[in-house]
Amino acid sequence: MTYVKPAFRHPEAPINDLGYTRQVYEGGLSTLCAGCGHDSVSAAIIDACFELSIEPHRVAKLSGIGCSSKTPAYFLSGSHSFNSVHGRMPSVATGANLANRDLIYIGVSGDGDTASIGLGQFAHVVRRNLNMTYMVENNGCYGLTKGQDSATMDTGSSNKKGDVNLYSPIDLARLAIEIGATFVGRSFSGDKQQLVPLIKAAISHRGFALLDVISPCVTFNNHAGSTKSYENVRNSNEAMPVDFVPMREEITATYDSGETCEVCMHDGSVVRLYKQKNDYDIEDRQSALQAIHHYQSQGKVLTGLLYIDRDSEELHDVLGTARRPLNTMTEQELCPGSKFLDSINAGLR
Amino acid sequence: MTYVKPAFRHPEAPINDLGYTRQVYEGGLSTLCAGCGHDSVSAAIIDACFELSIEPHRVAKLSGIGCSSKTPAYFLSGSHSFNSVHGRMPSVATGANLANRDLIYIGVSGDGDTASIGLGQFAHVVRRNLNMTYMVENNGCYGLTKGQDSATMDTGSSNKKGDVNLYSPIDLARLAIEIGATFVGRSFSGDKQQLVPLIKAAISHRGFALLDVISPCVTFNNHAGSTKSYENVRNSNEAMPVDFVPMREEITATYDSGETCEVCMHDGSVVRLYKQKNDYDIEDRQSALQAIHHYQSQGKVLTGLLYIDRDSEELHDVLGTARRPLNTMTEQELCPGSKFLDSINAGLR
Amino acid sequence: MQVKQSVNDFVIKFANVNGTGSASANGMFAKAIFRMGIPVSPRNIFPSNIQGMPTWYEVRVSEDGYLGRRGGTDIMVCVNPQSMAKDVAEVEPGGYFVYDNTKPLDLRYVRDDIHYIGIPLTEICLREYTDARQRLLFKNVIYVGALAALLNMDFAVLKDLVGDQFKGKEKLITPNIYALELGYQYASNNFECPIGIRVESGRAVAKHIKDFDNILMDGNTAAALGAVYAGATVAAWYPITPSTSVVDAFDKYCRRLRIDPGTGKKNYAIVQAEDELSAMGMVIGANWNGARAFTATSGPGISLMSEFLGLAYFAEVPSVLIDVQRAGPSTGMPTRTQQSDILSAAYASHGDTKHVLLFPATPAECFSMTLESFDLAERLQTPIIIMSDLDLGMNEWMSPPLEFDDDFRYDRGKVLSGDDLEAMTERFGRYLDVDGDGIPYRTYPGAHPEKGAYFTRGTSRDEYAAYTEDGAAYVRNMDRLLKKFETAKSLVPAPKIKQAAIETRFGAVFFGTTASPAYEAIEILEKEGIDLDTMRIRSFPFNMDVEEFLKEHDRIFVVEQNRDGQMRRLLLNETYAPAKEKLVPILEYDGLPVTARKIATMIRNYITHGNVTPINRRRRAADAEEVVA
Amino acid sequence: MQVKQSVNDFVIKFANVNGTGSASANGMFAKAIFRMGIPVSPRNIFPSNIQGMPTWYEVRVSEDGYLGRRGGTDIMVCVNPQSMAKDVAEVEPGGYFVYDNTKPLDLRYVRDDIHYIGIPLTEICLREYTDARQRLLFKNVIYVGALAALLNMDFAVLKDLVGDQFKGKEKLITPNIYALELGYQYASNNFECPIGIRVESGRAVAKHIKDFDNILMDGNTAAALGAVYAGATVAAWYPITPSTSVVDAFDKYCRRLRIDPGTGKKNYAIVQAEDELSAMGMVIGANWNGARAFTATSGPGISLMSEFLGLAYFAEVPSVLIDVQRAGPSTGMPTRTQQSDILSAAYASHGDTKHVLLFPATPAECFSMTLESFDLAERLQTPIIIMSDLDLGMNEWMSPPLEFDDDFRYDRGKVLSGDDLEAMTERFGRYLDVDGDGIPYRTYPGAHPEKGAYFTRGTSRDEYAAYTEDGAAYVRNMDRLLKKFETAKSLVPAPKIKQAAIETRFGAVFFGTTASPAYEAIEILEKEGIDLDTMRIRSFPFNMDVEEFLKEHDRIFVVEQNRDGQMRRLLLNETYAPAKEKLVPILEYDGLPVTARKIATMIRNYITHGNVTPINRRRRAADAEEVVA
Ligand SMILES: Cc1ncc(C[n+]2csc(CCOP(=O)(O)OP(=O)(O)O)c2C)c(N)n1
Ligand SMILES: Cc1ncc(C[n+]2csc(CCOP(=O)(O)OP(=O)(O)O)c2C)c(N)n1
Ligand code: SF4
Ligand code: SF4
Ligand SMILES: [Mg+2]
Ligand SMILES: [Mg+2]
Repeated sequence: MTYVKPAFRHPEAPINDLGYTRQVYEGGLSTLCAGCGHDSVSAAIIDACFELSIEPHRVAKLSGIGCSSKTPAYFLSGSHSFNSVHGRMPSVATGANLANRDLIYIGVSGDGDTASIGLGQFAHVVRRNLNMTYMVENNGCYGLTKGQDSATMDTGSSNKKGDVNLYSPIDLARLAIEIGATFVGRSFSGDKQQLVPLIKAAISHRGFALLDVISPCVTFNNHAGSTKSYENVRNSNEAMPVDFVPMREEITATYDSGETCEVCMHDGSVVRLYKQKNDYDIEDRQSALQAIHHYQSQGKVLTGLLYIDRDSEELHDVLGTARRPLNTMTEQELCPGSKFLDSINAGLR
Repeated sequence: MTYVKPAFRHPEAPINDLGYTRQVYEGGLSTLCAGCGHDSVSAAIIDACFELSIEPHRVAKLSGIGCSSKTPAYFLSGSHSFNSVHGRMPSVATGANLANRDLIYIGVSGDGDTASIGLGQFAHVVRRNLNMTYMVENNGCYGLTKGQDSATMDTGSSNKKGDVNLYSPIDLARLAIEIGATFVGRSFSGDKQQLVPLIKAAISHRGFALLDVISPCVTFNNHAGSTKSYENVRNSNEAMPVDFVPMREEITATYDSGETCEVCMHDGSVVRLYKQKNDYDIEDRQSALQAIHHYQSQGKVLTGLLYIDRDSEELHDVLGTARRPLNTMTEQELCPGSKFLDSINAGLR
Repeated sequence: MQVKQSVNDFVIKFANVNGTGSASANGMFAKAIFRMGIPVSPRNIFPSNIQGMPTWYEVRVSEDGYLGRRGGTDIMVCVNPQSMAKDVAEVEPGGYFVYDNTKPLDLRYVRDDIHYIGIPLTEICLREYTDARQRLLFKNVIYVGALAALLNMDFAVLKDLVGDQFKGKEKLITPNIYALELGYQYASNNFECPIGIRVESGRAVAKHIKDFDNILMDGNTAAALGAVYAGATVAAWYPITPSTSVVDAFDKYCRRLRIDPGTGKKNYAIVQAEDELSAMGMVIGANWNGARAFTATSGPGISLMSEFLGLAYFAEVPSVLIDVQRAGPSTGMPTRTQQSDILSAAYASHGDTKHVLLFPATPAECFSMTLESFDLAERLQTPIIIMSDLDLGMNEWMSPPLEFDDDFRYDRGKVLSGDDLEAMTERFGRYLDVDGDGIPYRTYPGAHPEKGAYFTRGTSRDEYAAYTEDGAAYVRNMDRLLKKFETAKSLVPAPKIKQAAIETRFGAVFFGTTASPAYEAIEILEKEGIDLDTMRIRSFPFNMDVEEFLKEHDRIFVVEQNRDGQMRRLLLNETYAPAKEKLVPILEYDGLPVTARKIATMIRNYITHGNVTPINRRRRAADAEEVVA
Repeated sequence: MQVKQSVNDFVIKFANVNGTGSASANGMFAKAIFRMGIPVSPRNIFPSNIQGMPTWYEVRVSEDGYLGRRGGTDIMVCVNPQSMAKDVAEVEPGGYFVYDNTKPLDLRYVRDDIHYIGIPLTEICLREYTDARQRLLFKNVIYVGALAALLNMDFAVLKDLVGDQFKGKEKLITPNIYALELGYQYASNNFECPIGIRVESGRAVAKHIKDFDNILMDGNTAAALGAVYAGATVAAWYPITPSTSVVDAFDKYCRRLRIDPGTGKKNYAIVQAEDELSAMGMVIGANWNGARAFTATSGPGISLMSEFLGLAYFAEVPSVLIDVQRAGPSTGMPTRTQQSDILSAAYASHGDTKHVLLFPATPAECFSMTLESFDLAERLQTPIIIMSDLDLGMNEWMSPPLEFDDDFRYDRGKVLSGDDLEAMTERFGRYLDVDGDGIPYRTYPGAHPEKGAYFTRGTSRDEYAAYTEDGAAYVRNMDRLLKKFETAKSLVPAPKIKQAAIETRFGAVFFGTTASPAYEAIEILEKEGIDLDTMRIRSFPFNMDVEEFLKEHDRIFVVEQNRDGQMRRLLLNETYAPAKEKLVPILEYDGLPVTARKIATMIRNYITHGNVTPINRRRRAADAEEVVA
């Protein structure tokens, strides 16, 4: 944010359905460390929004505090953004969404922000099935405060000091599935092929969509001995390829041939999964937990779309709020006027 | 606490190995509503401690805020007690345990205290495997504030106002297993047969032991339509009978015949489970989650010992703290003295 | 023994066991006297417990319309053996002790300076009812019936009330009226009715109440209505006594007024958060996004919300927070009242912060100030904290009726619409002080396709909302926030100042629920020749009137319900007048609403012992009376 | 153009990019001057970012031993093109601008009133090194070498330092010394060395430093050592700049001193909590159970801990909290300094609360006050908050050496052991004021089989720790807490008062890191004929000395680093002296440590424009000098 960016735009830069170039979806220049996984995630968000032809001003970006939480400054500069306080973004996002259900809400958080100080708010925003995309840029450490262990750090992984973690880690994806999340994906900042379609699917999902993105911290947690280093993640990544097909014609059912499975999203778009050997039902919580466990027990990390509940009730359905955003309700609609007050007074005599 | 209790004691009241009667383990007179499940839980704690012949002053009671959190005043009046603030008992218990690892720590909380405001601290005390017994007196509502829904209220259950809950509930037992708890039991305040041995086992467990005790609120959540009413719990309770055998002779392995299974605790005592039809491995997280799910899908609630990891590392093992309690370390042991300071000063010149 | 004679001027107290349904019967008793046109002020003194503990209901009847606590009890209606010893002792000499004489009275409770009225409540219930629950409930109705006879109450009024109370459950009306009659009969048959202490309708002067067109309501309900009228669409909260009923009432009225008849959809959203931090976060998020949102809490919530309050102050997000104060510190006495969150609210959060506070003293003000608070929050783009308390929030108060002017229009503050942005030629700067009042312009997310987007943050930023660590930019921003706070002084409600009839160097300052007993105390003192001008503070920051008042008096008694004289400290901190030696703390903080007698005594003692002698009295032209009583 | 001549008295500033290893090279530079026996005060001015942003390192060299910031820059060593424009502008006329002239200097940066010294750093690195990382790192070492020549530094000292720095990694010594020489050679060959601004050892007077037996260390490390010496066994914390290094240092020393050689087990426990609320809860739990426990945090943590601070105050559980203050409100400027948590710390939490604060001004005091704080916490059974700040905590300060008296014994306060309880005949009352000092006796859990168990709670309780809603009992307890706070006045460190040589009506009050520049400012003013007595506050509550000082002066300048004059407010609130009009706020809050020049200017302006003329000067008998410098 501190420098001005060169506004030069290449003449034949591709444009999307709105006639916008990818540049329109960019943000300020990143101040993160060169090579930080978070920057790749920002790039993936930019691609996803560009390809989905989203109007930037229809997006609200929210975050907590941390290197990861700084990133909303580095994409979609045309969107309003709220960089709140540490671990409390979910509540701010909830309030924002209550006020205007028509915007697209993208939350960016870190593993410290979400799994430590923010765990309570995270669990409860999941429970409320708030209609938003919640991205955790998970590097297993506290980047901005110089590399302390986070609660997602794997048992046996060592930090930069060389201390080995003996606590059991919090697996945010499993936790979310357990607590009732309706869309849970996991990916890797280094795997654009998988990450971009996942982000598109998450945005298209109606309800709470968690993306737990392993995003290495090159400065404090990229050493040998760290399970969240680029190298180790590349080796242990059991990636389930994902395609996102923005559909025009109607599709209702979910089609599943042994190896590919097509999940029809709420807005008619389709997520296509290439499941390879992991034959489990991604619409069944228990089976999803089972699958994650299956690979974990082999020292692998399953990435892709892990679980989805396609027709869940998001918070506004549960509350039964009006279709029209609450922030558009007029004084006339909201204020009962003096007549009613007279009846109140009368009733209190 | 407000009245003085009659100190009369029956001449041939039974006494335990310490020569104490059950009365020694009692507390002040309860100020809870007549019939409140919590009072039964207090009674069960009294029985367990009496039968285990625990010295009351070796116990520290901790709680948060709520009707449930008031109960430490109603048992073990010979123990120190800390009624902290709402949802924050786990941190106070952690500090207390760090200071003196030799006491027995019994925490009492409510579903509001643990699953809402306290969820973050709860999850992290589980992760740390603090050596304590953590009882949640779970009534699906906020008793002390007059009956609001809590986060453990089942979907479809209705409150006193008649509003039906549409949020997905937080199952504290499942959550604890997911996050890495090493002892997880569920019971019902009305089932003393099962609850008392479970409390004994929990106390004997080395590490964090969660007991999620369904404990109906007769005043605000005992109506038809509530899944946490006495009647409904009695009907849906799939109770796994539990015996606790304080062992003298050595037992090493865990013995398992199809229907009964004996788990040997750290201190040589034994928990005997009568598993009936639910043949699953209570020492396997995934399988435990599966079993809970299995009954849940049949509208049943599985109670009993749900999961146990018998030889886990509790917080002090992880930290590698001295065997002797830190609060017994002497000034001589702790203070380096002026010599060392001179060397420090020298190094800073 | 002397018989206390008193018409329309006494204190009656009911000693019950909580969870036995006494509250509604006692409420009916108070309402009946109110309906008879006699000023009344009922107070519930209840335990932090659900069932089985002692609870009291104190009703002050005051023809003069004094609504604060007077102190002392003339009639004690004792239905709870647990607390009898304490209750007997509390009765003033010549007063009455009404009790259940089914069992003979313990001799230790017999005093020779009070009158005993025994009514065999249990016996009557055993005789009349079979069902245990009924025996419990009707006991309360029976003693109300008996009191009707003893105090000369209008029985017809009571009947009407029963009718109102059981609208919808008509079949309960007859048995209740029957129970009233049981009590009424027993009393009239066994005692000489009415007794010396009694009520008489039609003679009320109520000099403290503008006209007698008054209502009886609790402050929390009034505040909730204020939020409804202000167009609040989002309420996020976490249950805590004594604030819970604010959101309960908001919910109740929204269900009535805000559900689209066609679709059945709600034009509002109420979310019970997982804790107070979250509730405050939701309020901030919703206001940021252009909805009017609020929360209600009490002490512990204020502490937990303080990080978010700092964010809202610094990021300049409007928010409304209703603090229904209770006795602290920590969990303290959750069901007792206090005014002890003043400093924590005014300076909530680390760093240099200041927050706007409003101090309602009546249900009418709970309504009007809550209504006003949303305009203030949006105009000032900062949190507004309404400082109510348990006494005001949870008790029924006689109050001027709630008023709303249909010409009133919301002031949403400086918000640039899509069109404004479209029309704008200069660059939009979220934190630019365009108008020189310290208040910048904001935009709602989604307002315009290309313009107006900005980055909201709790970190330092420049006028264009860009992150900066430049000291000069930081200072400019902090100084603008100060200027904004200055601007606030001209927007918040001014204090109510009343001059004594006699010119005086003495002044008294108070606020909120301390006002009623304070005004009464001032009159008590006036009769003794001690005259004080009074100032009822209604908001922070303090405006010029406050400065003036401090300047113009050389002894000022600051009456408040906390230990540390928090308002006195705030006055020292936030006014220019060097008033330290002048400001005399008059403090009561035992958790019960302060009484007029107590205040009068403390001020009297200071003046007499501090041998500060009133100057010779010169009459002054009377000025408009303020109505809080 | 005039050539600035100055020996051992100048400010040199390095402009770097963060994350390029400049910190250690710059640190070596400062340490070398220190080793030469010349007073030095280095300051890191860094961004809230990990890599790639501008960062500065300011070193003040002051023969007189002034350690506060002076203001202005005499030599700018610019290694960061990003900030060059700003950096050039900052150099004082006649000063020097040292830069990398591998590429020619942008003409816009050429001033005719300063000297330019170009060193082809990049070129040299490209020539000498192949590895990119080495090129980056050695660049820093090279300019330090060059400065050695330019400033006449003792090269041998630098070599020693390299040796110390790479103890254990010996093979790094030679290349580093080689890099130093590269710079040294280049400078000596191309410029006339030394330049006008330079150092000379062996002539230091350092009148501000008792004797020159000084150390160079940061306050956070000193505080950590204080905790080690106090016998703290439990540390619970949550990472936050600038407090993180407190616990890091505590960890470091515990690993050295507290691990049983036999078993390898730890006589301490450090837990990284999930947030600040939890950290504070752990501290409370551990202290309740008889261990000495502490936490360290900064502003946002104070806000989050406020509920627990209220509990500790009310339930009377000892606890120690180190607040390393940074620029607020909210997230504010996390890597900038401020003294702006005073009010939030003093009154943390809702209800009537007050907390004991300590204000260290030097690393030596960070050590001694932290050591002392554990005794205070246990003697007073309440939280003690140590108010440090980023400037003191994270920068290296010259300080008197840390002192510890081996005869010193911990005072664990009023704790009844099992034997005490056994011997006791009367009933144990946890909250009985046995000694009349407001401080009751406590017991540790498990102390005795039958006696001493009690119920700790945040709710109201009687003298025997039984729950009560009785107003009288509540008031007794609250009043005892007040009495205890009075007792605290006699236990906390007294202020340091220095009288001016000339009798004066003026006074200056300051605390913490404001002291050094303030003392310097006072001397500047003294030379101008403006004399001020000074008082350095070291704790809250304020004792009689503070009252006296306020009484004895009629203009008192309260110098502090926050916007709202928080210490001034606290003085108004918590002293008897009616000092409002006397207390003149002297405020600096841009996030950088306030400079002596700035303070002097503000006071001078007030006195001259406020035409307050100093009275004719009468010399006074000299009194002991205070040493903070
Ligand atoms: C209340 C509070 N406590 C502590 C901090 C200090 N802090 C800033 S970022 C951070 C952790 C960030 O870790 P993570 O969320 O994983 O983000 P990352 O930097 O790793 O991307 C902490 C503890 C803070 N800003 N606020
Ligand atoms: C910080 C804070 N917020 C709110 C409250 C009010 N409060 C007291 S108990 C309680 C909930 C209790 O529910 P639960 O833990 O389930 O206990 P139960 O009464 O049902 O046994 C609440 C919200 C409080 N005391 N402190
Ligand atoms: S510290 Fe780590 S997380 Fe932060 S920007 Fe650098 S690489 Fe990324
Ligand atoms: S309200 Fe409910 S939980 Fe509380 S005491 Fe009564 S029955 Fe028990
Ligand atoms: Mg991280
Ligand atoms: Mg509950």
